[in-house]
Amino acid sequence: EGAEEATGAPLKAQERLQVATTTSLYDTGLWGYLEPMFEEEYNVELDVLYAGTGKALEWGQRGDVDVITVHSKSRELQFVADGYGVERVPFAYNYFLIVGPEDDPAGIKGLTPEAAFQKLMEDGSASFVSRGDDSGTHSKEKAIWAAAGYDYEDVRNAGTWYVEAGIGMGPTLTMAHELEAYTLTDMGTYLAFKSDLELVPIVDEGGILLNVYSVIAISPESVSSTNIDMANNLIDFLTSEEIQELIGDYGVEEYGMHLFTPCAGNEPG
Amino acid sequence: MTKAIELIVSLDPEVMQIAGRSLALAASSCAIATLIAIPLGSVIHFNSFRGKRLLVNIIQTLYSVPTVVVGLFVFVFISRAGPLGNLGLLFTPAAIIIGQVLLVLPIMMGLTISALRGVDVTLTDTAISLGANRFQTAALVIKEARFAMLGAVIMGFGRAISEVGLSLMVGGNIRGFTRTLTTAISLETSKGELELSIALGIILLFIALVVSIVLNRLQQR
Amino acid sequence: MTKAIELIVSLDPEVMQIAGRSLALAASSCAIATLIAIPLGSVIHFNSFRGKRLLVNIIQTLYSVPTVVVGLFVFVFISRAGPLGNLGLLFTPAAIIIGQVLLVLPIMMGLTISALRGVDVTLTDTAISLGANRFQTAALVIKEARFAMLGAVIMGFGRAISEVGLSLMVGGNIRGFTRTLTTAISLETSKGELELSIALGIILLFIALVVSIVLNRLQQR
Amino acid sequence: MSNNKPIIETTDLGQRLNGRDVLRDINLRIEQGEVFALIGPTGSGKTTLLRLLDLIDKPSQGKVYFNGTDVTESDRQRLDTRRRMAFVLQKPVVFNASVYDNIAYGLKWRGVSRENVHTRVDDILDMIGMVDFHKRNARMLSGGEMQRVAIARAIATEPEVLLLDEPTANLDPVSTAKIEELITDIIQQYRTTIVMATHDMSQGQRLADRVGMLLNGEIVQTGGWHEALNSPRNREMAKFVGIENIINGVVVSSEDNVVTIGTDDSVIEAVSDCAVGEQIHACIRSEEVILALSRLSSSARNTFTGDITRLTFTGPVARVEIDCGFRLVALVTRRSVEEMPLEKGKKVYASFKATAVHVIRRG
Amino acid sequence: MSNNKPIIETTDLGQRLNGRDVLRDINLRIEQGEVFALIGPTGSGKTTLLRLLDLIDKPSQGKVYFNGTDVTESDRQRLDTRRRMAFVLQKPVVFNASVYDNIAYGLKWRGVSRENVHTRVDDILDMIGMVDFHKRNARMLSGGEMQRVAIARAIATEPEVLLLDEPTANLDPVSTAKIEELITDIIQQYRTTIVMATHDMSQGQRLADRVGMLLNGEIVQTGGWHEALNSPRNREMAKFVGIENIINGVVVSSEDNVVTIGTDDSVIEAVSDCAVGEQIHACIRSEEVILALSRLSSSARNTFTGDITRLTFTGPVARVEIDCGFRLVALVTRRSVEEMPLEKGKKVYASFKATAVHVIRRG
Ligand SMILES: Nc1ncnc2c1ncn2[C@@H]1O[C@H](COP(=O)(O)OP(=O)(O)OP(=O)(O)O)[C@@H](O)[C@H]1O
Ligand SMILES: Nc1ncnc2c1ncn2[C@@H]1O[C@H](COP(=O)(O)OP(=O)(O)OP(=O)(O)O)[C@@H](O)[C@H]1O
Ligand SMILES: [Mg+2]
Ligand SMILES: [Mg+2]
Repeated sequence: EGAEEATGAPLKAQERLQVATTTSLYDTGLWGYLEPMFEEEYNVELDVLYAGTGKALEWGQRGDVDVITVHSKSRELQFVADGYGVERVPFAYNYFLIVGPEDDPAGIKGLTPEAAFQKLMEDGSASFVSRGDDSGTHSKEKAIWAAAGYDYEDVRNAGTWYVEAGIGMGPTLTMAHELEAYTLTDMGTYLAFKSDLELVPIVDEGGILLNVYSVIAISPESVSSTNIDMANNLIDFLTSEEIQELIGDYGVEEYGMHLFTPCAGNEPG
Repeated sequence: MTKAIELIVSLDPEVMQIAGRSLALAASSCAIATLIAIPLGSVIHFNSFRGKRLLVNIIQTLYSVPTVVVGLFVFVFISRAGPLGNLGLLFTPAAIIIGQVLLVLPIMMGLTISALRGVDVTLTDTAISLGANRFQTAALVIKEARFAMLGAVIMGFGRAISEVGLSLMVGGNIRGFTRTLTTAISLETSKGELELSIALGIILLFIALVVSIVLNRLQQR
Repeated sequence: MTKAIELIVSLDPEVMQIAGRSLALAASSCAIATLIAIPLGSVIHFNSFRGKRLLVNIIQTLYSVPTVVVGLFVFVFISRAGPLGNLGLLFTPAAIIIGQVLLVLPIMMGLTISALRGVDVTLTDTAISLGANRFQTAALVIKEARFAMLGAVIMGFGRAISEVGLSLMVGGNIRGFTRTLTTAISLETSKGELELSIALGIILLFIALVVSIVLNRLQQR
Repeated sequence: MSNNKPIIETTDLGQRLNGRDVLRDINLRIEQGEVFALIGPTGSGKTTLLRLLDLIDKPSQGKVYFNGTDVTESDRQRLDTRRRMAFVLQKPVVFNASVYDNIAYGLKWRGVSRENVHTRVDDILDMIGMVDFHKRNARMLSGGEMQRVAIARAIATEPEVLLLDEPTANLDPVSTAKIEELITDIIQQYRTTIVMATHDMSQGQRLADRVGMLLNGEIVQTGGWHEALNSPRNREMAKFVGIENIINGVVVSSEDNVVTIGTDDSVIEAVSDCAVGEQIHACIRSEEVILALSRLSSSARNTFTGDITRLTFTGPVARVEIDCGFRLVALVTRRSVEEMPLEKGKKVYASFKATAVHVIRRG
Repeated sequence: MSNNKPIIETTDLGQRLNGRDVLRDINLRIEQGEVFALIGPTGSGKTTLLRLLDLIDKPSQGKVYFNGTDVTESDRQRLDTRRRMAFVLQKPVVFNASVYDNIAYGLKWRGVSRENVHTRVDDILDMIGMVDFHKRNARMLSGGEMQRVAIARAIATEPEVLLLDEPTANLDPVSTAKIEELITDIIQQYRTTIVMATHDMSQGQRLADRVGMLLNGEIVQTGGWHEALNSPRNREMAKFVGIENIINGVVVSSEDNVVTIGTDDSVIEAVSDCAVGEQIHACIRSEEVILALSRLSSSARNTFTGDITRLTFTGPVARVEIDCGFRLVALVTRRSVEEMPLEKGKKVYASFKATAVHVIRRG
């Protein structure tokens, strides 16, 4: 097998690698930027598939993709623990933020995320739009509710102010804009939609808002057909110094700020 | 399958509510679209005018309009910044109905025209000779084409109850308010909950089957 | 609008490629479905058997099947873990065609049956009396119902080219490989690029209009 | 109230269909209460004309007047006028509904009350002898039954003008007789004006007062039946009205309107104002030809001798073909055939009067 | 090769449609080369029977044999057999295609080569006089033109058996004559077997050798025309075959097969084997009734006197209604009417022979 790879059998069809990525990462355009570089470097056809974290994990589990990049730490750890993934390799991070109408009707500006949520809950008048789709962002929101001391079921049924949509980040932001509500968003999507929205960052500080993107190769022990070698190449690629630098600078031109902080294989914070 | 049966047997109240909402929305849209499409389709069929052929082409073209595009179109009108923004329709069931009507209308008009064209012209002549006015003639011809007309209505209903992009965009898939079977399916799928999705799909098809049987019964009377 | 015109005029190669792929996929699916639906629909129409009415009901029920459900169904079969997993069909254009054929088939069968039912039975009798076998009779009757049959084909094409849930699910919207106009629209919409989405939608409708006109011309000959 | 306007009048009516002139210059006057028959060969335009009279199609030229009012254009007027008429189409289609509903439609469309519809339909069903059929789906009837329903449906509306296109073409003799009786009753009871296209010349004679003959989209002749049958204007009409003996010839002499016509090898005397040298057709109805076994001394100026080549019977009459240089057909009673007796190959004397010859100029 | 099997035979054929027994116990034998006419009132089942013979429908009971082979069931055999026949349906529908293509279909379906189709269709178009029509869309033809296309389409395939359902119902007399000629040619040229349903009794007599009479789905009589016309089995058939004088009575005496029949107020002598006391109908064809102005001394045993109540003419014959206690109709020539002369209200002597009376038992 190894010999065959070395000689690079000319008749062999173009090698493909399938990577599943979370939507928020994809929508920033980062993958579109990196894809040709990787393809050129490794002479491979990279198929980038985007989906919610849950679906990306499902694909990985079934062997439909070779490698996944997601942002939901606890589920990732579970995935690796269950033997589906080889290892969780963080490669970049940024922060979630709570956005809302400029006049901040609930008066949560300057609070910690947990305190902000407590106020929203007690107040019960200012609307909050939740992704409600078990995505990485939604997981984070639930984590904040938990940290704020609430049972999530109580929050869900707290009243009409808590709008549980079941849609992507972009549409959620649009909905928050239309309903003049707060929502929790990742940085990339917010920046992409910002120009169409009358939403401003309200709470953007607090350790709990940390959003880590990691890459996981699918374990060949779980899926025998998986292209583990090329998956490892992708992990090497993402954590290489050169690419890490590019990730760090990505988006400066378009949004005037850094979208990601590279963290080359180490858990930040 | 077992999950679907479980869900149906257990009559999970949330699922039942969603299913009921899907049915109600699609049935309303389909009914409204029928009320518009049949007269309009008849007017087009029974009159000859310049550009009729092109008009039919355009109607048939609109069979291809993606739900998202209809969604966008409606969104632009009813969003806060849009001309109808102050009606507060966005993210309500009404918005879904508006979108579905627009989506289904060309399909039902096109199928109405097809159905009417299938009816022997002598029949139309006979009705006219017996003193039927335009409206009465159209009513008779539609009755004669009842199988195809029923097909058109079922097609309209099917398109309405099965669409998702539109409901997501203008309905927002809000739990307990605008969540339908298809938006729920899409949500569960994005979560990777494939069994649950399939279960919801089966419930949807079950509703469609009942609707189809009921409509067929009605038609046969 | 201006953006769409710009895109079309500038012949942006990526957009052109996506449009071409959409057209090719939908046309292939529609052609395959036609080749299956017409014979099958004819067989159902021209034979009387127990359960025929129910079968027609079921076919009409399948008008309501959401694209996501078809997508799930196909996915379960062709995903690595599924029975056809080792064919490596998932996330390829072939997967999209399979799904679209399944989606469109009941619609085209149902409309074929409607169209055939619209034809005067005396015509069938006349063909039989002149020595036509089943196949020849069906061919003649289909020819007599050509307008409605054309409607069925255009409807099938429209459904195939406008669907998105299925292409997303089994095609994966991979840039340069399985991205179609509708998946691109859905992506751009989720990115907030509404103008671009609408521009792509207009391109899609333009394709559909051309297809509708061409098919109508063919039918009139 | 006096009404001296014709109930239907057309002026220069023409119809062009798919680039073909199907009707041209139709000027017709149908008087109130008249029964008018339209005859003419297949494709001559009878159906097209009836459709124009019923205001189903719009003419490409000319006008239709109803009771003196121009009703050619206004849609409102066309509908109102049409509701005062009824038209039984040539190929009756019945609606996919019960026989009862089929007959009730026209009444319902006129806003007749439910009870009145009921009584009226029941009456009609009784009249056409189809009471037992009222619940049956009309699509499952036999050809003749459908035809009866079509007629019933039309007369149910008690029209002022009844347009009939081959009303009994699909009916057996008994049903035909019944329908004719029905039509006669309607004529007498309601003084309904009737315009009918028919191929059945004897039916036309039984029912109609006046006849119009269509040929290639033009009316070539209108008038009474006697004139139509005995003095057709041209060869085609002559054949059409059943003149079996049409002989080509030239006028060789003429005196006091009695002309001598030279044919291939015989001479025929006739009454006509044609001049010497004119090319003509001599038409003799077969019933005007008398047969005898010996030379008759009668007033018949034309006598020919020949052998019987064919002998066929239809009911009480026998048709005898004789070869006397040219082919001559005679219609005699079955009884005379038996009494003389006549048989194939037998030599006979055939004679007809000079006044029995109708002369048509050849164009 | 000798072939003494009938070309078509049916045994106990029955058809049930939508819960109604439309045909019952049909046992027919049609010999090779025979021309067989089916007559019967509207709704008697003629069309249904022809559909079974052409193997379009499957019977609910009984069997159809073609050249001795049971072809009732096997689909393959039904198709093959059907391809050796042709059927002109009662209401011809033409395909939405050119006249040429309409006629070509049957040939194409049999796999005839393109050139052969071409020559054959051209021949047929010529035969039916529609050469100029070949490119026209058949849907736009007149009723009669369509009928001609339908017939052309059927005979184009040179069938061994030709089934005709009212083939000339929509045609004018000239076209009818042409079609009949065509059919006669076919019979003579190809010895084609023909089964035709017709309402036109005289057409039946012109073309058919044998006749079968259907009544309420049953064959009540088969045989020659003379028998059919003169000795119908029951009152309905008698009316149907055009016997205008049907008089109710009772046999009051009987001697050597000569019976005396008492009617309301007269006595009729007839030849019959009915016994004294039997309730009967006395049927006298109107052409058997002789009229005179004074009492005739002839062999006619029955003479009645009465006033003429109605006098109508149809071509060469006159129909005279006389009231002589009962209503008696006589058919005489137009010439005798003119010579005697007869007119309404005049008193006449009507007589008919005892042998002219056909006696039917009342059920
Ligand atoms: N599908 C059907 N269902 C029920 N009854 C039917 C059906 N088809 C025909 N009939 C009935 O069967 C009887 C015979 O019909 P058929 O058409 O054979 O008559 P026919 O002798 O051809 O009459 P016509 O001279 O009027 O054409 C009619 O009374 C008709 O109403
Ligand atoms: N829509 C049409 N387009 C072209 N030609 C037509 C159309 N309709 C009728 N015709 C032609 O016009 C002529 C007259 O047709 P019409 O039906 O009036 O004849 P008709 O006298 O009623 O004949 P028939 O006795 O056969 O019923 C025919 O030659 C026919 O082919
Ligand atoms: Mg006509
Ligand atoms: Mg019949």
